[in-house]
Amino acid sequence: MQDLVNADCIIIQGSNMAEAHPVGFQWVMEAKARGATVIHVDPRFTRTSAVSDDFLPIRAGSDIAFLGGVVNHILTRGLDFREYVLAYTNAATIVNANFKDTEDLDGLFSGYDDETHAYDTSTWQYEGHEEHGPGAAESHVARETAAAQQHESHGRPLPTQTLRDETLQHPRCVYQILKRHFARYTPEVVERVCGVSREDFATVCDAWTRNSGRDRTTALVYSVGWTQHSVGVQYIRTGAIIQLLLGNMGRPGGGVLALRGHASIQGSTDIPTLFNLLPGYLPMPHHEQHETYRQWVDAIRHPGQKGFWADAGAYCASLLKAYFGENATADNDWGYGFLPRITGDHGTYRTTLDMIDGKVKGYFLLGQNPAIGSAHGRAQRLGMANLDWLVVRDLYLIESATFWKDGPEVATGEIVPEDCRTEVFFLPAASHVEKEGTFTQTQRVLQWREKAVEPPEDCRSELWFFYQLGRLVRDKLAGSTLGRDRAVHALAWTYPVGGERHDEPSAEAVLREINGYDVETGEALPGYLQLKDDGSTACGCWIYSGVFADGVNQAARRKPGREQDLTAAEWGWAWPMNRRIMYNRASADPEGRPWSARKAYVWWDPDKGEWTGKDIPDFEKTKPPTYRPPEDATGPAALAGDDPFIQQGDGKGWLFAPGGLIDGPMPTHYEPVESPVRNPLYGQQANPTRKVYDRSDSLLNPAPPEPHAEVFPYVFSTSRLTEHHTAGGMSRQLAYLSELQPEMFIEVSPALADERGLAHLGWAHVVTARAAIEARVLVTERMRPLRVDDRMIHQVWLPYHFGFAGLVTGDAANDLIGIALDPNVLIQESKVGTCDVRPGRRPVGPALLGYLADYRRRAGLDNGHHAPLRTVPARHQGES
Amino acid sequence: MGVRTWIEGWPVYRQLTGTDPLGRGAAARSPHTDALTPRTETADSVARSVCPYCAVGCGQRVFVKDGTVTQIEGDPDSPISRGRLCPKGSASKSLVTSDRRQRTVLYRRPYGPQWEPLDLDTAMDMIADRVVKTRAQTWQDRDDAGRPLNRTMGIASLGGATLDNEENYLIKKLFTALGAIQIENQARI
Amino acid sequence: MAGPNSLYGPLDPAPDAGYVDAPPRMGFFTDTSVCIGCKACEVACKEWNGVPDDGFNLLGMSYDNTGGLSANSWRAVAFIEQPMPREAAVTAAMTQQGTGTEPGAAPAPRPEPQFLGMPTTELPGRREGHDEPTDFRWLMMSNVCKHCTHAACLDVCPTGALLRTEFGTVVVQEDICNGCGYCISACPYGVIDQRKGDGRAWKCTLCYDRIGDGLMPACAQACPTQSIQYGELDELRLRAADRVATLHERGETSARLYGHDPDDGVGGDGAFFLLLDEPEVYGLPPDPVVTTRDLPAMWKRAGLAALAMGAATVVAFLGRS
Amino acid sequence: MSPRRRDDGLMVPPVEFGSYYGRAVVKAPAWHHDIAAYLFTGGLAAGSALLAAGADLTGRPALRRAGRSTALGALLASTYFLVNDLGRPARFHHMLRVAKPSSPMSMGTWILSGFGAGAGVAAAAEAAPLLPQHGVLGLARRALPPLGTVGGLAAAATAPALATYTAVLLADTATPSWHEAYPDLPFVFAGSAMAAAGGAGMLLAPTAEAGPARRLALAGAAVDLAAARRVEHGMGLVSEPYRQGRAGAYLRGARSLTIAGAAGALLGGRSRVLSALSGLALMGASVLTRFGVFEAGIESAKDPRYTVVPQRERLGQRDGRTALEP
Repeated sequence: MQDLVNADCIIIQGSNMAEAHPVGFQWVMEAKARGATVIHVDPRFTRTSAVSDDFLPIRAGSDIAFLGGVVNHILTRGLDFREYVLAYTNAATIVNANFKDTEDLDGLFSGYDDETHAYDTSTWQYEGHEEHGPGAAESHVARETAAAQQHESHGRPLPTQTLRDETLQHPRCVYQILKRHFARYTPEVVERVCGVSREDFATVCDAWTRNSGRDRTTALVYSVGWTQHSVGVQYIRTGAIIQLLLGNMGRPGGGVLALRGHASIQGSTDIPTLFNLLPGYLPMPHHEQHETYRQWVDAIRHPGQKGFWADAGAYCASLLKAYFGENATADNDWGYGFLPRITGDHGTYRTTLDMIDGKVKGYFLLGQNPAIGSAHGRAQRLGMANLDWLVVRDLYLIESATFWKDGPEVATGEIVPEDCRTEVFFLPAASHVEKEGTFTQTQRVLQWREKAVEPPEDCRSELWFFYQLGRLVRDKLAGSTLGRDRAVHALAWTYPVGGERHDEPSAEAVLREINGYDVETGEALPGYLQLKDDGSTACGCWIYSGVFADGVNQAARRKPGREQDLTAAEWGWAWPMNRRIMYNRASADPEGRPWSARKAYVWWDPDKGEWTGKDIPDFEKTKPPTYRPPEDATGPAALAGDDPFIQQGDGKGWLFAPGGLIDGPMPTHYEPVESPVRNPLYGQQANPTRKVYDRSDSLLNPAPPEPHAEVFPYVFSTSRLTEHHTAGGMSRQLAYLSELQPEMFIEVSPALADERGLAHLGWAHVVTARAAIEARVLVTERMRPLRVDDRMIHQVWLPYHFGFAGLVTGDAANDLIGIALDPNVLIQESKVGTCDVRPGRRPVGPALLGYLADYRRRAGLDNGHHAPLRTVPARHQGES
Repeated sequence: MGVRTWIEGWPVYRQLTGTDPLGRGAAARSPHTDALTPRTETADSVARSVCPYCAVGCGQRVFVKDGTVTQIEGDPDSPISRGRLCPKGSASKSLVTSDRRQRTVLYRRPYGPQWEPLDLDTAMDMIADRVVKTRAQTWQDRDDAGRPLNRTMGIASLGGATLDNEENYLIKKLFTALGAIQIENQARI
Repeated sequence: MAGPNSLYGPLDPAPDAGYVDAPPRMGFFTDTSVCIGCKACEVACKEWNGVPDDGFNLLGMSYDNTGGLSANSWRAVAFIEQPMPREAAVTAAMTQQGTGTEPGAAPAPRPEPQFLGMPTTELPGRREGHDEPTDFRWLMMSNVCKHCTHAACLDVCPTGALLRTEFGTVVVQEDICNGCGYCISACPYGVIDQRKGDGRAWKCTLCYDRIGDGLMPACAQACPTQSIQYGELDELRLRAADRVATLHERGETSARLYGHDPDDGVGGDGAFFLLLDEPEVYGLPPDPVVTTRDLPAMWKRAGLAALAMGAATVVAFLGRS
Repeated sequence: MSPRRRDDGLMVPPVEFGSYYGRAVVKAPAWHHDIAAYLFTGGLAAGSALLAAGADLTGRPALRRAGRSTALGALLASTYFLVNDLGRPARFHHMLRVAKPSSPMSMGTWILSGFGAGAGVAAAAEAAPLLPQHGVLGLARRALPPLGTVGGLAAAATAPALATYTAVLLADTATPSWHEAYPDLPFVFAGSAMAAAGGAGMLLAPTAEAGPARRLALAGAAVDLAAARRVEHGMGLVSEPYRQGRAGAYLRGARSLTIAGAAGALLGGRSRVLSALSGLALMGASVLTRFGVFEAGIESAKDPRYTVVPQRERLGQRDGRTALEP
């Protein structure tokens, strides 16, 4: 965050940083004051655009084409930072001879399987690694289990040795493959696909390349404007490729900055409450792939691979020790048998549909409001209306707690309170000042919060709730001898309690367990390098190991910023090992010298014989740049002195991803699942591996070449306002925020207002296959129609903060959004969809259902039709 | 009070005798004005916290008087936020102290037309009962091939991303032991 | 001690108001060129000063749903969407709710609530090719009480409720104000306002309690981009001059200062601004003059009229019958 | 449909000037009609006190009695209106906390207090004949008349100030049409006060003693008409509100009644009825004048044109630019 001031150029795309992260944006403004160029690329002119040097309006969902154009600009002109690219990326690595590109297969890579709609990735492998590529079946499982999330802390496992051509001339070296792949992304194509003029595009390419290299760095900033797409992960990959080619990774003022939207959303994936992960990105055991402990561990560490991931055995054993204490022994594989197994996709959207089908009985909502905050709100509410019991823990009476009496479905008659079975418990939660604990912010920094006051009346922390719930359940099952209850008995569940009520478990004790301790002595461990696979250490989350080093709560450190340098290493604690910039070995050249005095960050000190600098080196402290591993070396030892990407299987930054991604080794432009236009680049319209649920209550608007796309002619996007937070539970309840943005509204361009007869401040309603919602109209030049393929594309925008409970209320934008997920992480495409916009208010009551049914009929969806994942040559070439 | 002090307390007298004949400053000050002190000065304690809204992680100082939060403002010590807050962060005191906040347990029985009050301990016991019952009803021991599953598909959870790491840790730890696997988070959304 | 410039002209207000060895004059410099319109200033102000909400009305004035300064809004962020500089923003909805004196009324009602916020020659849909990003501006400004050197509100207050502090700022003493309302019509900026239901006049105090304790005013402390800067007025004026110079160097020629000049109609503002367009575009008067500048002349004319009246009376009694 | 297009002419607002969504720059006065009413009663009190004093010195007991009682009545009404207009009426006495020469309202409060004391005593003196011949009250009965004369003269001395300070009260604001009118408003108010008081005299005093009242009324009417014309036409743009809407209607009505009343005073002096009617007309005219001026000011504050355009012109002249060149 602070590091942004070191940037010479800041590209903000897929993010409205000034509005969504205003205080973080101070660093952009400071960089700008110091002379940095700030460029904003976004479908609409926002408060970020207002203070940027340049603003480029872009068609929502076309970012890969735009970024691909930048890659093409770099490669065709040879503007890459060659020394960096050669040494630190896999540009020189030779790829399998049978690899076929989307350019050859009209939008598909080699290995696509029409049965599973997944890839057999063996042809994507490096030369000589074929056997390591997961087959289509495996990739299918990987999609179902969002396996790519495991790679948040590291690349996919991969053998050590690779064939390289340092001249980059070999036709099958990554560099040449990349060059061919992006060759078609010319400025003309960018203009056709994105609606960005060639001149505007040139200014970005120029600014980006001009401000990269030895002496200068460019930072790339994105948020959910990139992640919430059916090709979201590949958006970010494209950005990463550019930053690798220009040598901006691991360097001050460079990198790719992901701005996350919630106080501890980073922490929520590090120490996940996600179905497919265990703490530290360890995979949740899969019934087939991980039947035994050995299979599980080997699947992670991949015997013989390079890098720190090779020690996975220690991380796994230590986690199980932390979970099951003395009940985790060598004989019972540290209690691996206690762990439940996943069999496929158990994500939140799958679970919601299972609720509708009556498969789920009980549901806990912990500070979350899916009735408004999740895509396809109607499905969310109908699902919750079909539960046996629901526990809602929040500060305010949110929509998810009251849907049974005042939700939209009550108006339409789809939910009748007298007939709604769901038993609802609302338990008031403690606020952030009424409990202590750590948040992990967007830069992986853990910050400890002190408790200011006791929670009032019945308000309690989640820590209290789950600790007490665990105790109660264990008591109730105490007498049981059933096999299924062994894990409950075996659980290590004793924590010191305190607080005025003497029943609040100590958050510090839990953090200590997360950090890890020596089972013998109980001493807190200094870091993950000390973890053992012999049961002598316990650790709740290996990447957080070190947060309690020396028995001190490192996250509670608060040495004032003004008393430290910009890195501020003594404020809070960042994982891993308090490193503020990851892979910072790359900030020095292969010989370990800073690339330039101006950009010095971490370097090798020959006299002391160690790495030093402004940050904790993200490298073995005493391994010299000249170190070359012996042939048979594995793990950290196999990392050469110039392999900065120490969590990657080959120690290199990946321009081409031989594995770990389900939808391809390189990014390719696919249209959003809901798009008004045919993919101008390939026969394949949308991501062929996307995750959708083919059922009549999870419909998606038709897109070319499917017929009837014209029923939903406009593109809509949703996002945040500065004045509100997510589904509004923490903002629409407060007068001081509500008065600043008091009503649901829709932003439309004057041209669209003309076309549809919308009056400023009048009413309009927006229709998709899922829902129709109404909003007040704001006609504004900040919305601009874009010319795509000589056709005017109108985009509209809505805030997604509004719902039916609170001081100010309005229809929920998320009701409009369908369930189409990115295959790698199962995140929904909520940043772009198609819709119709009509003047006036929507119908109310049962009339609304008829109104929607008519739209579905006209769109050819009344039979629950879904487009095939692999685009079939269109029968109707009806679309313009 | 004596006539003399009363006279001297009279601004007109101060205008005539003091440095402020026009009565625009020194002479016109009121007792209330002279007694002004900021709440931050009179607080019993100050807690160092972190903003609960977005992920920037701005430092907050929470001022407490007589057991209630009287002010929340940016922590100038934070190298991340340097004491600044956005409108949401600035509204944190309202978030915590608003009278719209629900502070007691509410219960809606099946088919019930409205909320009912419920005692916290009873609620906890009822929830524990339902967890045990649902788990027993929906337990899956092994798959078709006889491989272990050890799980229930009857209990799901969705957490917000404003939960503490320690909380997420206990949530995942408990649910894993209970065999509940549909444990999700805003991080997926 | 009062002097020749007590009503008009350059002046250091605190000593003039009887403060012996007063501290340096404190004020705001609001640099609109870095404002991101987040409105943190509005919220931070209300949280600290316990100011009531201003009603929940969508005004359709871009993102401004506050509608200007009032008894219940001591900071108000203005939003102006412009295809190009110096196009006037005209018309908008009015707040329906009585929360103090109406921040302002729209002129003659227009046929439909059509938006004239950002006039332009052509609709973008019809425009050929693409408009240069620089063609379009979104101006934002956090407005506040100016804490004038010559404060009309203070001059006309009949109770001494309005007070010049030792920091040179102007505050309302809530234990004194009897709601006579004179200050409201006296303010050349339309800042101070009577609170409905309460009856008293309210406005920004520049957080008198906080600055007295060495703290920053709530809005300045919160401002994420330092668009709102608090400090010694002399120092702020230097900083502002530098900033304008820098912006001019970078080609932002529309940058200009407002309220910084001790020789202007109010003797300079304690809270001054860097603007990117004419003041009236932001709802500020282009050339405000403190009304009390003319007070001596007014009394003179009144005296003449009074004499005339006396004379007329005498004459009336001279005749017989 | 879009007024944004130049071709349909809607693009440019009536008078070209910049504003923020057409919102007012200055706040419209928060005062209610109590203040407009006070402008009238204050003037009436002042004029009547003058008449009474004159009548006292020139031996016109009926006119004196009429003047003193009208002054007292109008004074009490004034006090009511002033207190009633406060947001916090209970804090009326805070007006006496300070004495600020920079505040016309503060000065006015002190003037009104002084005037009130004198006028009060003078009016009380009229009760002397009702007191018993002998005893303590007998002393009072003999002491009151001379005291009344003193009080009456004291009131008369402050009366002109009371009648004219209210013009400064309105003019010393940022309300465009009030402030710009400061040179003439005092004469409008003085004239209006004389006319009203004269009218009251004509209404209440027998024609035999009402001569001075008629002459005062005539003088007042003349001054009022002359000064009002300058206000309504002499100030360019900011005169506009005095001619438009309700304010315009009030002021036109006031002019007609003034002329009618003056004519009556001039010609109908012999007739008790005509005098009474003329008196009423003049008082009505004064009421309308005050409400007209009051309304005009409020209207001028509501429309940003009256604030921005004159300031632009001033700037234009200063920097030798044409006022509205953008």
